[in-house]
Amino acid sequence: MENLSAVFAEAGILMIVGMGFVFAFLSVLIVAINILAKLSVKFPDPIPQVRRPKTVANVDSGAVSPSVVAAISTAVAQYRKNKIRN
Amino acid sequence: MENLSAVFAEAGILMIVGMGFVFAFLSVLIVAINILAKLSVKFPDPIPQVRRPKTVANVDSGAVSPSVVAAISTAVAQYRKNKIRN
Amino acid sequence: MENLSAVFAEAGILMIVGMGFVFAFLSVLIVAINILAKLSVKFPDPIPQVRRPKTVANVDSGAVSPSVVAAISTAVAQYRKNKIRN
Amino acid sequence: MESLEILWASTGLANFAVGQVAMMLVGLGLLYLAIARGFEPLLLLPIGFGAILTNIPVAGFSEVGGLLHYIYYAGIDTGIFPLLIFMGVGAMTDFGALIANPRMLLLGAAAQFGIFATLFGAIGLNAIPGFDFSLQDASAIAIIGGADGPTAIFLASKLAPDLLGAIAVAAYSYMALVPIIQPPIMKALTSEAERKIEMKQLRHVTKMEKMVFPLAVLLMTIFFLPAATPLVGMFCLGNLMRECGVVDRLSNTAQNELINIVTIFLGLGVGSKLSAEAFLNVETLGILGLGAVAFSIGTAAGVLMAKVLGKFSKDPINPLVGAAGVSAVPMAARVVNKVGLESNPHNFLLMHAMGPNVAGVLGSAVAAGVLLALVGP
Amino acid sequence: MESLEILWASTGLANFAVGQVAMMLVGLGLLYLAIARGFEPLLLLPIGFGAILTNIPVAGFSEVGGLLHYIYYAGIDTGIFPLLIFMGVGAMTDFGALIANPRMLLLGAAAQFGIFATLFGAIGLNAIPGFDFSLQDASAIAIIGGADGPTAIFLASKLAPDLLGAIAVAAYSYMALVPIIQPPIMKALTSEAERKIEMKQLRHVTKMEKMVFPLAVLLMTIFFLPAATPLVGMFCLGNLMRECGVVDRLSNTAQNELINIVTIFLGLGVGSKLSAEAFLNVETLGILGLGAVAFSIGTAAGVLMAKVLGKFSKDPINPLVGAAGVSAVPMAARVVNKVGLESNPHNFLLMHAMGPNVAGVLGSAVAAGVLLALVGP
Amino acid sequence: MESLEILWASTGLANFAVGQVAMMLVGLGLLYLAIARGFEPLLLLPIGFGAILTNIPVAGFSEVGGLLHYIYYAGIDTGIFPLLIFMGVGAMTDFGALIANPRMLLLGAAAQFGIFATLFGAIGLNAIPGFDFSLQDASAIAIIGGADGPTAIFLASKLAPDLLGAIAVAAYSYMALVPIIQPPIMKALTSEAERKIEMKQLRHVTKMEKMVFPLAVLLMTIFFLPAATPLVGMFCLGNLMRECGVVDRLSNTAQNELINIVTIFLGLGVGSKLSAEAFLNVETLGILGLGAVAFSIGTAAGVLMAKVLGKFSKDPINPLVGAAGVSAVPMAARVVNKVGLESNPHNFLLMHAMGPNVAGVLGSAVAAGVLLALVGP
Ligand code: NA
Ligand code: NA
Ligand code: NA
Repeated sequence: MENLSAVFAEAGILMIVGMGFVFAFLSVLIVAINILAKLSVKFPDPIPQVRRPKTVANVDSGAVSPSVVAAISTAVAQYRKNKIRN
Repeated sequence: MENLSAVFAEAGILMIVGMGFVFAFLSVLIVAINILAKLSVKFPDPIPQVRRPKTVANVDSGAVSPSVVAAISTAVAQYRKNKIRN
Repeated sequence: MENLSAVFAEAGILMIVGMGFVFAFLSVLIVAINILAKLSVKFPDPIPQVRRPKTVANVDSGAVSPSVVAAISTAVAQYRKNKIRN
Repeated sequence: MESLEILWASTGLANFAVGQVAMMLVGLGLLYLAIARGFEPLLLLPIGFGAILTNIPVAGFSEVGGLLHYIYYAGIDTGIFPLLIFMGVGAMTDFGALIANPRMLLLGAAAQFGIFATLFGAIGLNAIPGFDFSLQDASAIAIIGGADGPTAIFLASKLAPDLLGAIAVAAYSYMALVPIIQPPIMKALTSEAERKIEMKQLRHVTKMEKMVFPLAVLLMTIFFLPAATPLVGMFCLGNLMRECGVVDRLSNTAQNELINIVTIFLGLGVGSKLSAEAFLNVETLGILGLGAVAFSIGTAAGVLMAKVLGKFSKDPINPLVGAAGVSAVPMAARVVNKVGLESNPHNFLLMHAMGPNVAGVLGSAVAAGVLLALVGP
Repeated sequence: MESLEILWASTGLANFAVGQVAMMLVGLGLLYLAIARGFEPLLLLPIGFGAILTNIPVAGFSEVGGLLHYIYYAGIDTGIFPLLIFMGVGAMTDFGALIANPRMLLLGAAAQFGIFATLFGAIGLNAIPGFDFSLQDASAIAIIGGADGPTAIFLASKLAPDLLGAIAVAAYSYMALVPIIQPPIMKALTSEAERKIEMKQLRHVTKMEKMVFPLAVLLMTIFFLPAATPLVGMFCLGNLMRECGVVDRLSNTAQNELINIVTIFLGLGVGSKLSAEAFLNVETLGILGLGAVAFSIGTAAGVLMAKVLGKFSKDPINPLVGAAGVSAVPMAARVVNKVGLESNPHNFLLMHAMGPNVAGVLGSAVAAGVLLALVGP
Repeated sequence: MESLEILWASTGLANFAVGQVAMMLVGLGLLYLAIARGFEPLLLLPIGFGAILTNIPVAGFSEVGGLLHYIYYAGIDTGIFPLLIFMGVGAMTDFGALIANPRMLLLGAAAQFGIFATLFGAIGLNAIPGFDFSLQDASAIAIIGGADGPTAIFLASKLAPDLLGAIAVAAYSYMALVPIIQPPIMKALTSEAERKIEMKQLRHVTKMEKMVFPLAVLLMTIFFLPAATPLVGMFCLGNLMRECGVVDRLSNTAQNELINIVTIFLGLGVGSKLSAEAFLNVETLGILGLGAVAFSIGTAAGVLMAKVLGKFSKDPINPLVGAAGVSAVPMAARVVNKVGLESNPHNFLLMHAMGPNVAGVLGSAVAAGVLLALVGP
């Protein structure tokens, strides 16, 4: 029993130290991310170069016919089927 | 010579035992498959949920133009071409 | 210093022998390729079997719409997205 | 005839030990869970199959010269397979939601309470006769609460290889059970009003932030917890390959073919540890029981932390998202979304739950590092 | 100059042994068969290339520290590569035709007579001076009759590693020669009327049947022949991944990238066994001769069994399909279809021949297991 | 508390050596070059990441039992990874332009002067106190001038493993710097009129020629320089798989998934050699300096050779294409094209430069073989 309680104590310390460390670590990471966010305003994402294509793409993607999808599936299946002999 | 005939006898026994075992094994497997077939009537394949698309697909797949296939080939080749440098 | 000059001499010999060998090797390869070129006239590339499809293909590949390309990208992305769980 | 006798002596029927039969049934059970119930099939199918193979009498799959022996010692004993899986998972993970709302890291931290409470519980089981878990055993078991398969396998292979099979099976089984285990706990700890809370839309995260993030995580781990760097390092390598945009070839391979190949081998290797001696004992029951407790406590801790956090936050926080802190990516986040929709059909919490969800992965890797550093060999 | 002397002493020209030159010509011959004649190029090309590399003087490809040495000992000596190939082949195999008509298994069984008759023949060759095949050697040679590359390599690596090169070359060469070897035998043993027989359309096979089938095969192998479980087990794992529908990622990788990678290495490793000492002797001639006999006897046994079966069957059976029982998937089935069409242009036997064809794979794996159990180390 | 002390004692902060910090900064520098500057990112990203990992205190990545230790000894020390990369590169390389104009091989030969001049220079550095390069070290350094990553890594792993990290970093860095290093040299050695020279269109090359070519190269290497057959052999295997047309499955896998997987591991393994002791010394500065010299001399030698060749040729030769002889495929060829267009906007030299470019790969593999044969272990 005595032995057990010693291990219990050890487990308890592990719990406290462990949870403390996890919280501390992730809290520091929060700070790091906030700093990162501030620094990153100097490095904005590159602006997409052309604007017009987007509308075109929208129109087009509406027009993708099931036949195209079927063709792709066939092509992929075909490619996969290209079997190896044992 | 005597030694050879002993090995021959061994090979003959291997042949009989081996072929017997192969036949026995695969015969039991026939029984197993037949049992499996009987049990499997309780687990029929799920019915495909929608019926209509099938006709559409048929019509469409007839309409898959060579241009689509060409485009797929191009896309695949393009993807593959994306080379690694040595 | 003496020792150094001995190594220098060795390096010099390496340079001469090495460059000599590289030139000799690749020069022989030039001869080999020329022989190969002469022999290969007996094994011309197979003539593409049908001629007509080429024009068709040209016409078609001009007709490959962006929608097809979009569909392919989607299909590929879809395929790639099919994620594994940790 | 002599040949027939030799042949009979070499059959499974003549050599079965009862434990082997039982373990094959366990293997079949895992296949059933994987295929019919959809429990983490990518891992549980190879694990279940490996369990069957390793228990075949005479065949010697896991003895010197056997296929599973090679797989286990080359890939799992060395830690290589779980680390490669982690690299692939890193290449699949988008940290955008977490970077946009970094306080969610606290939810991922809180949910790790499941790990440490289970460690305490595993030691407690020693009070029951039949249990004799060392602190290393208890730590390996506790990591089940991290809800992260490769982390659990990596830690168990270092701290308690004999328990590896049971721990991996428990970890993946409970991850599959997340949609069943979590909702009652989530509902018990929150009011209808709380579950209705809508959260502010997440800000846009730049490419630069996503690219620096894995490096920042790695550097912090180097500074504070080198013991976690194998796991965190490979994860961050995968994530950096994903976000940097210049090695898409490598990123795609890491998250597709490479992870698939390794997954097959990892599963078979884990299955090879499912021998009767190692699995058919009361300790396995203890592990399975503790695993369920670990998930429940982790879920509860996450939800409660979210409630606390909501009190101090100017932007509203729906406490349900705390449940996603256990990781189990992306299933826990989907469960949050589903439970949220039940209370408010216009409230899509999925993106908000992805933050704590990926935070949970980091949290459990950190917890694993702490355990390695403090009780490791 | 000294450097020139060292350089000359390190050239191939100064070090060639006549046997090495001969084996390089053999390697070139295999490349020719693979590329110009289309003989099983996926295997024979790497095997032929490996044969050239391993016979380069001075380079030491197959000595300690050489590339082929590592490949052979890591992948072939351990049995890992053939087993991974078998997993991939399992993931490519559709057992539907066999499940729909399970009696076709008897054709796959009959065709294995080629194996055991060859075993007898190999022992018989010992009567000729110069031959000295042990029972293990004879068994490894006999498996060529199984018309299954990975099975032959696996068995040879266990029973007769010295003969591995010759056995693998013979196995793949004869598999490529199936369209030439089989038709005359098929025609000699059947009447025009028999070849015209049309067979009943195969019934639909459910997903459930296909999924349980590999497990049933595995369980039977466990019960009756554990020695065959490495081969059958990995094959069934691949097939289960294919049919279960929940791990398509893994199944696709197993039958594409993974099998391709392993095929390159397997071929190079087999080629590394094509040294002059091991290949340039009368035993190799014996092996090549026996291989041809094995295929012929297997084909004949399959056809004759189909005729017997047809006598006792209420549904008609075209005896040609028996020839597909040797396996050599899918080429033997295609040959059946072609020979059938010659007699009856409306009679497509392909699907009917796929049943005995895949049955032949199981049959030869079982035969390999019997040989391992009875004459194995 | 004792636990806190143990935990603190296990942190990186408590264990950092200054050299480790410096090497991590080197690793970060490589990541910066790879990501922000696009310097050979496929290799430099994993190398930089590996450099960071290997220098983490306590974590032991490169000690027995560590991930990088396994990767290095399994893949780089054995030479397997660079050889597999070479196979993949072979499968990507089209020798058509070279076969059409074989004299371009002389440009690939001339550019190797960069290697041997550097060897001389490396020995010369020994005159400066602090440098102590053996002939083996000097040879390994010199190969940087070959502008071929896998060749450099392969040779360095055999001749000077301690310098491997610095050599690989230098090789890939300078390959990335080709667009900056080469143009001034090219312009200094040619007149405006020479740069304007248009070359005759290349003839059509048949499939047969492309297929026999790798075999011819291999046979010549076997005859004259077996020491180069590991590199040349695997390269030719890849190229044969590409051109033979019957094993596209294998060729595609070799140049995609397999090379990607190996690239990740190769980079990490190379990075593991970037320890403070091995890298932070004056020898590394020497290596970096010599590398720049090597590239410059190689470029100059190629251009001068092209001028000589042009004098004796009936078809005109633009001397710029000689610069592509250093290899660095395909970047050097692109640089040639770009510099050519500056003088003559209608003169596309890309295809003409591909000949010397791939010739340079062969040339440096041959040079590596000579060095292995003469100063190798
Ligand atoms: Na977690
Ligand atoms: Na067979
Ligand atoms: Na070069």
